[in-house]
Amino acid sequence: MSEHGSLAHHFEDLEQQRQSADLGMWLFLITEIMFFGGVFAAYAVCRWMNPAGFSAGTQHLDVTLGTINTAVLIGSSLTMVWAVQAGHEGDAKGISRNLMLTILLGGVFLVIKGFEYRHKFHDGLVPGPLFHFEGEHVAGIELFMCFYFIMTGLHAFHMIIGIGLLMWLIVLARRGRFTKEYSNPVEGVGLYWHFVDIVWIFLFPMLYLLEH
Amino acid sequence: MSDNIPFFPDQASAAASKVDALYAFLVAVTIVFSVLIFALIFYFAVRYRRSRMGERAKTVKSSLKLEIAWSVVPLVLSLTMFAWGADLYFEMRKLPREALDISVIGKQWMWNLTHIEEGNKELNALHVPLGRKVRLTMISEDVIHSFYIPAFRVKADVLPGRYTQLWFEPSKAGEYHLFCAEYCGTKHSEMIGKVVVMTPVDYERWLSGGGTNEPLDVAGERLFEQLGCASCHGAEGNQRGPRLAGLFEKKVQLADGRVVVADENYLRQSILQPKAAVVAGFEPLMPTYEGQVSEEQIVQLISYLKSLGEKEAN
Amino acid sequence: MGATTVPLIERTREHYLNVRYGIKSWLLTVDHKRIAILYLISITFFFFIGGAAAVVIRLDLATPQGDLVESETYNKLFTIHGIIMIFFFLVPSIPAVLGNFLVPIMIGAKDLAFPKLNLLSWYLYVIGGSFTLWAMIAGGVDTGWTFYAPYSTTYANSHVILTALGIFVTGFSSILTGLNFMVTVHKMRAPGMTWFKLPLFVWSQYATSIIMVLGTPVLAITILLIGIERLLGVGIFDPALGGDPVLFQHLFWFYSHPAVYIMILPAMGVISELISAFARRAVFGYRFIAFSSLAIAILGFLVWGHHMFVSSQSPYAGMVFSLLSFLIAVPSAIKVFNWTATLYKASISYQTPILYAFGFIGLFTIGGLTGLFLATLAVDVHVHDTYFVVAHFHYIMVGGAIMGFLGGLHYWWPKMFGKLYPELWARISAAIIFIGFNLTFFPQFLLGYMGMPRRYHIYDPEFQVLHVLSSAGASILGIGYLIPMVYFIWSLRYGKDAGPNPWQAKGLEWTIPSPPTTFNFEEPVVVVEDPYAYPTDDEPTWPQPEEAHV
Amino acid sequence: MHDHQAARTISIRVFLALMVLTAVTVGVSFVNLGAFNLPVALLIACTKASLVLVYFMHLKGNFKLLWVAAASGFLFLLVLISLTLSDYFTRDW
Ligand code: HEA
Ligand code: HEA
Ligand code: HEC
Ligand code: CUA
Ligand SMILES: [Cu+2]
Repeated sequence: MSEHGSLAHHFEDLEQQRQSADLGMWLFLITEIMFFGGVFAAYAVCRWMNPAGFSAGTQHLDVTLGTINTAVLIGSSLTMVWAVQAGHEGDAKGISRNLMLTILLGGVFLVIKGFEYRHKFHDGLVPGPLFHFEGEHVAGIELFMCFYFIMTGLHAFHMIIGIGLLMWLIVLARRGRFTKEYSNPVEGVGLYWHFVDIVWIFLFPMLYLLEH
Repeated sequence: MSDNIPFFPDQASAAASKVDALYAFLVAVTIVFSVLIFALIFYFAVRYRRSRMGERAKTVKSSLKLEIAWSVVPLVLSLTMFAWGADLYFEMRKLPREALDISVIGKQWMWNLTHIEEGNKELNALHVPLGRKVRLTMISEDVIHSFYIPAFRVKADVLPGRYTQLWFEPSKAGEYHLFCAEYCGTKHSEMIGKVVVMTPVDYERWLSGGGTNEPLDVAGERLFEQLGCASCHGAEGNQRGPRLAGLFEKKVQLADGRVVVADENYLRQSILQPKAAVVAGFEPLMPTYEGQVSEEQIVQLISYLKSLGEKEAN
Repeated sequence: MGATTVPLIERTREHYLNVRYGIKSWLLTVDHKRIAILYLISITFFFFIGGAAAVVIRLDLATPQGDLVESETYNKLFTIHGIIMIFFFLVPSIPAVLGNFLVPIMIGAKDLAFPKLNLLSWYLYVIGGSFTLWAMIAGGVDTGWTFYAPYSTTYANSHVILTALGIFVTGFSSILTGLNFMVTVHKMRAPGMTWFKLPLFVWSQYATSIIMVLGTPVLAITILLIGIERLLGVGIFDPALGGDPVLFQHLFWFYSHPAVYIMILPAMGVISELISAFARRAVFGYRFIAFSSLAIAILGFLVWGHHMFVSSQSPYAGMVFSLLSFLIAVPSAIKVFNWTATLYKASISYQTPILYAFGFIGLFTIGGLTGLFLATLAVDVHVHDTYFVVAHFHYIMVGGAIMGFLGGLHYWWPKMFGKLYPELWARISAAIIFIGFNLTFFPQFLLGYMGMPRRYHIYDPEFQVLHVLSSAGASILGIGYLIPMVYFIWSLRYGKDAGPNPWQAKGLEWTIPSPPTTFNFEEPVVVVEDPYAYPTDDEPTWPQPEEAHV
Repeated sequence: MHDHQAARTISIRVFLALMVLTAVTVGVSFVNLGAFNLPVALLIACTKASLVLVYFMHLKGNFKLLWVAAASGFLFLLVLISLTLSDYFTRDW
C-alpha cells in the first residue's frame, strides 16, 4: 500500500493516516467548541443578569427567517453527508455534485442572514452610537444585540471559511485526487461543516426563541 | 512603620492578628516541607553519589503505602488550610449590622470618601475612631480599583457600575497606608492615601473640625425633590410609584416573578435602569436617570432612601 | 536498545543539520527537529527582550521615586515583560523546543503526525510575535498582561488591539502544537511502545497538550471580545450596558490558570528524565507521576476563580475555587516526593543537568507551597496583588520552569547538535543562577506580606531595602543567564563531539546518532524494554517490598 | 462497509428527525412553560446536536477515542459555563 501517492512518508499505512486525520480534525473541533464556548458562557451570565432585556431583545428577531435558515442549514448538512458518502465510494462526480448543493444551501443561509442584518441596521438595532430604535427601551436590549451580532457574526464567518474549503474540495475532486481509499479531506471538511451546523442548532433557540 | 518586627506589617485591626496566625501556620508548614525535601535531596545526593555507589543503583521496589502516605498527609494539611482560611474569610466578609458608614468613590487616580452620617468629605484619607466597626460601600467612576489597607489585612475591588463592601475594626491608633491594589492606569502607584485611626474623642474633635457638613441623607432628600422623584413616590403612597419608606433590605416581588432584596445595588439599578427590574403591580413608568445623576448623587439618594426606613422604624 | 550497537559517528556523517543548507532549507523545513531549532532561536530572542524589560524594571525600582523612567513607561515595561515572558517565551519554551525535538524520537516515530501543521505553528508564532513587537515599538501597551476590562477596552490609550492580535495569533500556534502532539502520541507510537512504556516527558507533553487544546481557544475568544469592544466602543464587558467586567476575569483566568500548568508540566517531565538519567535508575512511582500529570491538567481547569477572591466574586464560589485549588497540591506533592525517592540508593553523578533538577525541586516546592498561601482565602485577601504574588509566580516560573528548561537544554544539547558544552562553566552558571534567583525573589515575599502592591512604579521608602536587594539579585541572575548563552554558542564550533550517548542514558533518543538523521531511525523501531531500564543491583532493598503494581 | 442504500436511508431519516425537532422547538417556544422554557429548548437542541454528532459526523462505528474526544469537549464547556455561573448564582446569597 505504501506506494500509494496519498500516503505521507512518516505514516506506516493509510489506515494510520486516516485515523490521525480524523483524530486531528476532532481535536480541532474541540477547540472550536471551547472557542464558541467562551461566548456561550458570557451569554449565560449576561442573560442571568438581564432577563428582561434579553427577552425583550429576542422579540426583535424574526423567528420565521430564523426557522427557515435552520432548515436550510440542516439541509446543507444532509448534502454534505452525501458528499462524504460519495467519497467513500470513490465517486468523484457525486462528491462535486453534493458539494455544490452544500455550497448553494450555505449561500442561501448567508443571504438570508444578510437580509436580517440589513433590517437590524435599518431599525437602529445595531449596538453603539447608532443604537436608537422605536418602541420601549429595556436595559439589556443593546447587550442582547451585541451577543446577536457577535454570535451570528462568528458563525457566519465560520460558514464563509467552510464554503471556501468546499470550493477547494471541488477542485480536488475534479482533478481526480480522491479515490475509494483516500478521501480524508472531504471527511475532514464534512466534520467541520456539521460542527458549524451544531453551533447554529444552539444559537437558534438561544437568540430567536427563548422567552420571545 | 512597623515598630517591633522588621519587615512585618502593623497589626492594626481585629482581623489582623487572626490572619497572621493563619499565616504563621502556613509558614510553618512551608518550612517543614521545604527543609524536609532539601535535607533529603542533600543527604541522598551525598550518600548515594556515584563515586561511592559504583555504576549501578540499588534495586528499590515501589511502595503503594508510601504513595498513599505522601498523598494523604498533604491532603489533610491542605484541607486544614482551606477550612481555616475559609472560616476566617467568611468572618471577615460578613458585614456587621451596626457600623460607621463610609461611602467610597474611586476614580483615576484618587479616593473620595464621605462619612455618610455626618457628611464629612475626605480626599485620599480616611479618619476613623478606634474600636468601632467601619463599613465602606464603594464604587468606581471608571475602571476597577482596589481598596487596600495592609495594616488591617483587608482589600476589596472597587468596580464601575456596582457597589462592593468592606469592613474592619481598627484596634490600634496610628496612621496607616491606603493603597490602590488593582492596576488602574498610569498613576496607579499614586492612588494612595492614609488611614488615620484616632481615639473616639479625637475623632469627634476631628469631625467637628471639618466645618459644617450636610449629612448625605439631607442632601439626598433635596435631590429627591429636585429630580421630581417625589411626584411619583410621594409620602402618601397612593401614587404612581411604590412607597419607598422602609424599602431598604426588604424583599421585593418583581413583575417577572423574581424576588430580590432591595440592597444598595438594587436601589442604584432602580434609579438608573428602572425597567430592568419592575416591581410587581406597577406599570414601568419610571424614567431612567442615567447620565443625569453622578455617582456621588446616587449615593446621596440611596442614603436618603435608607434613612426613610430608619425614620419609619423610630 | 543497547547504546553500544550504534556505530561511531564519522565527521562527514549526514544528519538533519547538514542534509541541506541555505536559509530556504530552514524556513520551509517540515522536519520536527529543525522546527525545534527555529523555535529555540525565536524564544531565546524573546527571552532576552523580556529580560531586558525586567532589567529596566529592577533598576527603576531601586529607588522609591522611580527615577529612571516615567510611570507610563514603567507600566508598559511590566506589561510587555509579562506578555513576552508568558506567551512568547515560557508557554512555547519546552513544548515547542524540547517537545518538538524529542516527542517523535522518544516514541519511535519519524516525525509528528502533521509536519506541515508544525511549520505553520512556528509561522503563526512568528507572526504573532511580530505584531506584539510592532505594538511595543509603536508605543507599547500598558494594560498589564492580564488585560482587565474596562481599563483595556475603554481607558487605556496604548496599542491594545495590536498586542491582542499578536496573542490571538500566537494562541493558534499553541493550539496546533498541542493538537499535533496529541495525535502523534495516540497514533504514531512505534510497535511495542505502549502507554506505560512512554517516557514521563512524553506523558507530561501529552497532559500539556490537553490544556493547550481545551484552554487556549477560550483565551482566543476572550481576547477577540476585548478587541471588538475596544474597536467598536460597545461590548459585553461594559457595565453601562448591563455587562460585567468581572466576567472578563472569569474568561481570562479560565485559560490563564490552566496555562500556568502549560508552563510547569513540561518542566516536570524534563525533571523526571534528568533525575532518572543521573541517578541511573527508573523513576520511582512511574505510574503515579504519569497520572499526576493528567490529574494536574484536568484539575487545573477547575480552580481559576482563585485569582478573583477579592474581585467581588461571590464568597461561595470563592470557597469552591479555594477548595479545588488545594486539591492540586496533592498530585504536585506526589511528583516531588517520587523524584526525591528516586534518589534513594541511586548512583548519582553531579553533572549540570541534575544540578538544575535539584534547583527545580527546591524552588518549585517553595513556589508551590506559597501558592497555597494564595489559595487560602483569608490570607489571599491580604496578599492579593502584592509582591507576594510576584514572588510566588517567579519562584515557579523562573525558579521552576526555566530551571527545567535549562536543565533539559543541557541534557539534550549533545543530542541536538552533537557537541558537548564546557561542564565547568555550566556548573558555575547554574550556581550563579540559583544564588541570583533567590536574592532577587525571596525579598519579594517579605515585601508582599508587608503590603507592597504590585505594578507600583513609585513606592513608600519603607520598602526600599528589600527592593534594593532584589535589584542586586536580578543583576546576578542576568549574568547567570548570559553565560550559558555564550558557552552554548561556543560549543557549536569548539565543543567536543558528544557521541550518541554521552550520559549513558536510557531512552530511544540515545540509541540514535547525535545529531540524528532526518527520519530519526534507520531501521523500524520495535520497543520491548520498559522505560528507564537501568541495570540495578538485584537485591530488593526497600523496607517493605510490595507486590509490583508499577 | 455500509450498504450504499442503507446509508442514504439513514441520513434521510436523521434529516427528517432534525426537521421535526426544529418544528417542535419553534412550536413549543410559543407556549409559555414558565421555568421550563429554557430546559426544554436546551433538551431539544442537545438531542439535535447528538443526532448530528452520531450519524452525520459518524461517531457511530468510529474508533472509541473519538467518542472520548467529543465528550471531553462538551464536558469542559460545561465546566466553563457552570463554574462561571456558580459565581453569579450565589452573589446575592
Ligand atoms: C507555572 C506557573 C504556576 C504554577 C505551577 C502555579 C501553581 C499554583 N498556584 Fe499560582 N500563579 C502563577 C503561576 C503559577 N502558579 C502566576 C503567573 C500567578 C499570577 C498571575 C497574575 O495575577 O499576574 C499566580 C497566582 C496565583 C494565585 C492568585 C493570587 C492572587 O492574585 O491573589 C493563586 C491563588 O490561589 C495561586 C495558587 C497556586 C497554587 C495552589 C498552585 C499549585 O499548583 C502549587 C502546587 C505545588 C505544591 C503545593 C508544592 C509541592 C508539594 C509539596 C512539596 C508537598 C507538601 C504539600 C503540602 C503540605 C500541601 N497562584
Ligand atoms: C516566564 C515568565 C517570567 C520570567 C522568566 C520573568 C523574569 C523576571 N522577572 Fe518577571 N514577571 C512575569 C513573568 C516572568 N518574569 C509576569 C507574568 C509578571 C507580571 C506582569 C504584570 O504585572 O502584568 C512579571 C512581573 C515582574 C515584576 C513586577 C513588576 C510590577 O509588578 O511592578 C518584577 C519586579 O521585580 C519582575 C522581575 C523579573 C526579573 C528580575 C526576572 C529575571 O528572571 C529576568 C532575568 C533575565 C535577564 C536579566 C535577561 C538576561 C539578559 C541580559 C542581562 C541582557 C542585558 C539586557 C539589557 C540590554 C539591559 N517581573
Ligand atoms: C414617572 C414616575 C416616577 C418618577 C419620576 C420616579 N419613579 Fe421611581 N418608580 C416609579 C414606578 C412606576 C416604579 C415601579 C415600577 C418599577 O420598578 O419600574 C418605581 C420604582 C422605584 C424604585 C423601586 C421600588 C421598589 O419597591 O422596589 C425605586 C428605588 C425608585 N423608584 C426610586 C426613584 C427615585 C430615586 C426617583 C428620582 C430620582 C424616582 N424613583 C422617580 C415611578 C417613578
Ligand atoms: Cu486605582 Cu490602581
Ligand atoms: Cu492560578
